[in-house]
Amino acid sequence: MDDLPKIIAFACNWCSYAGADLAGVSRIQYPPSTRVIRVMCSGRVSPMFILEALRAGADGVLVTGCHPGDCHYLSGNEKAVHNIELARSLLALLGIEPERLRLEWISAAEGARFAQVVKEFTEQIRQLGANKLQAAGDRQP
Amino acid sequence: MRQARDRAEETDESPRIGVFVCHCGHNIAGYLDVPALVESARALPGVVWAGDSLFTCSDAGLAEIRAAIVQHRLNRVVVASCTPRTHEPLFQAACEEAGLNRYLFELVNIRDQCSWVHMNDRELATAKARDLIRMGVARAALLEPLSETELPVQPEAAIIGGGMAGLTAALSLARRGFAVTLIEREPELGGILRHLDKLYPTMVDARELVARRVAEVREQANIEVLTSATVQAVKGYIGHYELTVRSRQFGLEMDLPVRAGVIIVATGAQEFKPFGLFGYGDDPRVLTQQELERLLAESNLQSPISNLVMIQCVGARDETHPYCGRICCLTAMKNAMRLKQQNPQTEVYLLYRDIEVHGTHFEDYYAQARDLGVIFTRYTPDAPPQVADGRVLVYDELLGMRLSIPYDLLVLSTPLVPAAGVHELARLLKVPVDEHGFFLEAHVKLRPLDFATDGIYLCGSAHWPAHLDEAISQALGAAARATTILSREQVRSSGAVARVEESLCRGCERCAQACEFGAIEFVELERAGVLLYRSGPSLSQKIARVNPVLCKGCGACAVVCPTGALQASHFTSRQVTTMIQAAMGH
Amino acid sequence: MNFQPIIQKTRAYLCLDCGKCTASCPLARVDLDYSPRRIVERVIYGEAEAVMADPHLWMCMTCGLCSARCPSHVDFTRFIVEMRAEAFRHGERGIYAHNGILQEVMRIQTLNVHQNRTRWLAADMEVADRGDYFYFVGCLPFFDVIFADLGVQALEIARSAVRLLNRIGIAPIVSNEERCCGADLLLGGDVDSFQRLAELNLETIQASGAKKVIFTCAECYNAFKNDYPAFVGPLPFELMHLTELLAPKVEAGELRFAPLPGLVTYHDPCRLGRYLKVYEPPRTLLHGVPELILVEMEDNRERAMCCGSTAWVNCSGCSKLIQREKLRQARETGARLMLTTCPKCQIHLSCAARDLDDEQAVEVEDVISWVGQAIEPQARTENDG
Amino acid sequence: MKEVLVLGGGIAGIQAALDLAEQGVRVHLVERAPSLGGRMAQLDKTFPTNDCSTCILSPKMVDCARHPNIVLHTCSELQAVAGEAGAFQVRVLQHPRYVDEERCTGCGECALKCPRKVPDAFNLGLSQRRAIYLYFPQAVPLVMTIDPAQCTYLLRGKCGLCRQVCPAGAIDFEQQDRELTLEVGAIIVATGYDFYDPTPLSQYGYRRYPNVITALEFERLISASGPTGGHLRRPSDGRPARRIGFVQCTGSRHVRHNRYCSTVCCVHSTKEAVLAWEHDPETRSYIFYTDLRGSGKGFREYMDRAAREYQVTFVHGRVAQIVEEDDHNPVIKYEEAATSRPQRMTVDLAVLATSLVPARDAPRVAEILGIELDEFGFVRVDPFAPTDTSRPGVLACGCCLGPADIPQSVAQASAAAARAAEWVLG
Repeated sequence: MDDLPKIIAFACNWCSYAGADLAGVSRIQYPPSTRVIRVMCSGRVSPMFILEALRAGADGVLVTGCHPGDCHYLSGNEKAVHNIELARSLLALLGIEPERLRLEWISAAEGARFAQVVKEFTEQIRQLGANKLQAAGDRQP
Repeated sequence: MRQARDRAEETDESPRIGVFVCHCGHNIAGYLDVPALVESARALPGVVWAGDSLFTCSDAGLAEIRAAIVQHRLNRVVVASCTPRTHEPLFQAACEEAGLNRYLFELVNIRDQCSWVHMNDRELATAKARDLIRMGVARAALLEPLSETELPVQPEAAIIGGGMAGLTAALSLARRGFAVTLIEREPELGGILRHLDKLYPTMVDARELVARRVAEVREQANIEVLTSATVQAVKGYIGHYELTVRSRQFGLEMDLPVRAGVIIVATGAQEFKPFGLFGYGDDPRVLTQQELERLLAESNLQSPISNLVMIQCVGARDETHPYCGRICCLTAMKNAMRLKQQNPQTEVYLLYRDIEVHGTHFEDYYAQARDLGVIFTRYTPDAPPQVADGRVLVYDELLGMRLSIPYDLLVLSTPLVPAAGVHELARLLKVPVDEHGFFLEAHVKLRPLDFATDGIYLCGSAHWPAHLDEAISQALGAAARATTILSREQVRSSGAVARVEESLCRGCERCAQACEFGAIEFVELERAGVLLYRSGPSLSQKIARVNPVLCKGCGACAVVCPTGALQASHFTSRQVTTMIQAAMGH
Repeated sequence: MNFQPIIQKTRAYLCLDCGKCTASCPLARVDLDYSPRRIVERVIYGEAEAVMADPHLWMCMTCGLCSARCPSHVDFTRFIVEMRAEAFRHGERGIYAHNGILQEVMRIQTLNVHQNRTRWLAADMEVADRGDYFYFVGCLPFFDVIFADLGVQALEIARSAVRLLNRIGIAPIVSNEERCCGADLLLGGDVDSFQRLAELNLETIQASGAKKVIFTCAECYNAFKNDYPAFVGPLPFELMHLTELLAPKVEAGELRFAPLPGLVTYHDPCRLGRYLKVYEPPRTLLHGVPELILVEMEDNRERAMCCGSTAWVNCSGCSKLIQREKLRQARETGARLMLTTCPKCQIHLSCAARDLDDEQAVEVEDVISWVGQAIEPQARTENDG
Repeated sequence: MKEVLVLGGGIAGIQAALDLAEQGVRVHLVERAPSLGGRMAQLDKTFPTNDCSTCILSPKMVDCARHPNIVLHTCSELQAVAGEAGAFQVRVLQHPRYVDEERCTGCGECALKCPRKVPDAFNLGLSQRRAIYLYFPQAVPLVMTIDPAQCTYLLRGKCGLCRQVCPAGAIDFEQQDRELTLEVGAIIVATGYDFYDPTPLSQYGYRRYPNVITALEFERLISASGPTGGHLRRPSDGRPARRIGFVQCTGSRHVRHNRYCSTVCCVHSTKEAVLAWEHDPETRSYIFYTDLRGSGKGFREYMDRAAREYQVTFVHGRVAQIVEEDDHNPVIKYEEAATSRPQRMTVDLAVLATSLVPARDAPRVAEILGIELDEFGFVRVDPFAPTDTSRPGVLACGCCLGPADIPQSVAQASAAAARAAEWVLG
């Protein structure tokens, strides 16, 4: 990792992606570590996406969605909790630090919070060091 | 995952992608190396044209896009500028004007989520933007042209419940020229008002008012009234529901089919009967407010009554019904005042916890009651009133003393509770009820009259105990919500909805369980091959079908589907994983 | 490109167009467009590209019924696997079940991981870091996470396995460095990942000094026995399924069980059965359990019907129909419990059973975890450790 | 003619406009402020679900702006109404933004450069904005506005920096008032409400004591997008406020101020107390009430939960007076119900739950529309057609009818839309 980690971030269209936009409108600066993928709902984020990201070499995966009760699709964020838990257990088994995966609720009004979460997570990943999966074996089958 | 997942490469010739990088004046160009971004974009697979413009969203910028689509035969367009939340529709429209399906457009956000938040590191910010554009282009290559299905709308409404709310909604829709079927369980229309005396705060006669409404409904040619009628079955979805209504007409019972584009639920609520509390059910001197009111209405109250005690919050704000009944304080005051007016000698005590008379006109009403000499006594749940041989014992916290009040009549104010049969109706309509059995709306704040299921609406005390003016507002409101559907010939779906690869479907129903919008149904499908097995049950097989009009495109079904039969169009697994790979530079 | 090598290797050119394969194929019975013979013929007649793009290539369950019955000994399953490898190189993929989570888990294991896959070990279990016996657990720890909703408790197999081994005086090696056997990736056409996993497993087992590798998963066992040598050369250790190790002990009366009253039937996994010809040991084990009555399905042993899905690709309505038929056969024996020796058969059949009403429902368990509940306390014999 | 005028771009106006537009009615949505959103845009979260206000409001605002049947007239006011139900002629005065709505991308470069700092009205003066500004970050339309009372160029012809830096060339100092005439079949009044200014209640020391604030000021302070980024700091010294007293019925249920009950304050204060606890579990809140009112759906359970789980204490007793201790700590004086004795409680911050009162220009609007107001100055409606005003074809909804919570306003808005549609389509 050229010191700055690379983080794949999933953001739900209705709350968190709007929150990320608000950080921009408010010109709140944060490290350029994230690559945001917009999904309609955090409940769309399959554990497979998370594993794929880490296998592809991402140093961290951030999943963001509406606060509990705010989900535009009523219960998508509850589904996200379940999916993330599943992914976490798999990471634990595979010996990949579960701290590389983070789930956060960020509302459309929480621009500062989005920036803060990215700052913290980036720092946390820096402490963990680079994703070492690629060190042995070939990259993509 | 080619054959099922990637229609684009089959339905469409190979991708010819055009990339437009926006300067947004200084906002992007000031912090990112735009020329470098254009260069790297040009080198990406599938990209046949890349350029930049000062403001891509300006008329000039949009014209450039339209021109490029034609000139370079682009079949995918990627714009790298600001946020899709505000600008996607604008660019999609431009694509459509140039003959490109709007779902073949991808917007990459390099302003709000890049140039504006990394103003002090041009190099890294540019590197990020480069990745974001690579991701956008990779996704664009897999985007599929999607079509937005349309379903015809039956311009008729079915309204369940013939109380004040149902009547009001029916009249509003009828005045707009829509046919209405009004379904009432009782032999008569009118609901709870038929049993009331006067209405607070106007003191208008309840039965006269409701009789007038019923007459108006009866006069309306395009309202069909079914009394002694209950819903037996509900089929269909927004646009065309089919209800089976069992109705007793002229002594004979029959099942009638009712077709409707929308359904309004106005089934009201009923007064809680507090058996076993304060001697209710055993002692004839113990009544509920509604029972008292009926006596007042039919003016056969055994006068003279010298002492009458009312107790508020009986069976409310406790473990049985944790909520506040909303209308009980006003009901009690109304009846208390009627008694005072009939006979000023009558002592009326009103034992309350909190006087619930919110809003502008009710506070004065409360003042009137005190003027007329109604005695208000505040009790707390830790020292609740008790009854013993014709007396009510209560500790008045504010007086700081224990009172012992004799009574000829003890009137219990109990909360409204859901009407009987609510759960059965909810099951038939596939809509939720809350923990108390009141119907649960789509969103507590902004969609109080809608169900999450499109085409079904809600009003009156079926939703929550309501004052009459509230019930009327909600009824008119529900009618307006219904009209947004009834007034159009078709309902249109988004193209970005779930779709089913039928050959893969196992009919396990996990998708339907994950869907909050009832958008997935199952059809029995014959499979010729199966005949070669003797096994009976496998002769036909359940297959999922998505109703694109009901689907909201959240993609939850695609995550739980074990076989990959359910796919979230426009956010397919392949599109997402390709973006992940692109982000990592693969 | 040239498909001759595949045709040669699998004797496909000998196909007599007799159609016996199609008539035997469980898939062909529910998907009338499917015919093993036609796939072979299309490749021989130069339509290989079309075949590679055809979903049917990924639908074959490689159950081997056709190969077993082919009068010309055409190795159809091998043919399919080789074709998939080619298709994979062409960027084709089967449709991954469960969002492709399992493929991810398998491929991640080709990389630089140090897993924590032995947390299921309990205090009462004796295991070793070095020794003669290596217990190859396989994907069980992952199954318990991914298929929690099916109520499958795959790790019970592993726990029972260790307890049974301990019971006959063996403290097996259980290793965190073990990788997925890779069979499902090979069957999905991903040869490179399979190769890598084979190498890593070989390393690990050799390093442990084990002379015997014990399996509870028919698929892992078969991968080692029939596929590994072609990729990593002859294996320097012996391989056996746990039932093969235990059966003689039962016959010798050295391993006894408490009664498990009830009617059960046994499902021969394609791998352990037709591929490895291990039919009797599991049955011997079950006969050794008092009051447990084993009844056979009409299609058993070499005739046994497949569990309907393989390699976590192209699971479909067809799979479901095959599984229903399988469960119907089980139900017809009168048993409500079906035991097997492949955790994946258990998962696939449990998944199908989940949607059946009581009339048709059958519970599916593993032989090892089932008898594991009835291990008799140590009868002191000389080979106690 | 299928056109309707909606006055007011708050949640009620937005809902009414959308319901009509979806029925094929062309709607002119007139809003005085530079953006849609109204009061709801100033709220952090909404009871009883603690839904983020912006999250649920923004999509509705955007829908409005995008809807082909809705014409937005921001910075605009009603001037005159003639004609009758089915055929009104309406004159609307549009004030200049001095920014070209077509060109401006809302990027905010200008505001970064503008030298003139002034109190931000949207944040109730708790923070500063520039003379050229975005009304709030999610404003719809997303367009800058120049405040003519503050812009040095408009006042003295100096500066003009914004015009120099604007990459879109959107600044236009030449803009003038525009008057438009509209032909509409019906009019919906959704002009909302104002908050009672508690300064006259001198016993509460509002404005005299820095740590006595109003509920709406509290709302901005605790809002993530507010002046303090959601950190609850006392105005006097910026210290976190951990002990908070909520003073209910400030100006309400009072014969000399507003006789009526403002309906939402009990739950609103509860919500603010809950939010304060969520920000800092050390927080202890005390809500001083006369009657604790919350009979809306889920409200009572919400209050009970607040008491159970969020360290919110409900104290029966109307606050008599607030004095100040050293360190600017407000001291709340009340009667302790149990003992009927006077009591004092020292807090870090006192929050006045001020009455909801008719919008300042309600009388003017009513006069132009020729509709009656009730004795409190709210729009008078027919109790059995609760959105019909005294003038046929003129409907009303939301808090211009009197205090109401959001779902009530939304339901009324749909009702008004139904009645309006009867006039233009019926």
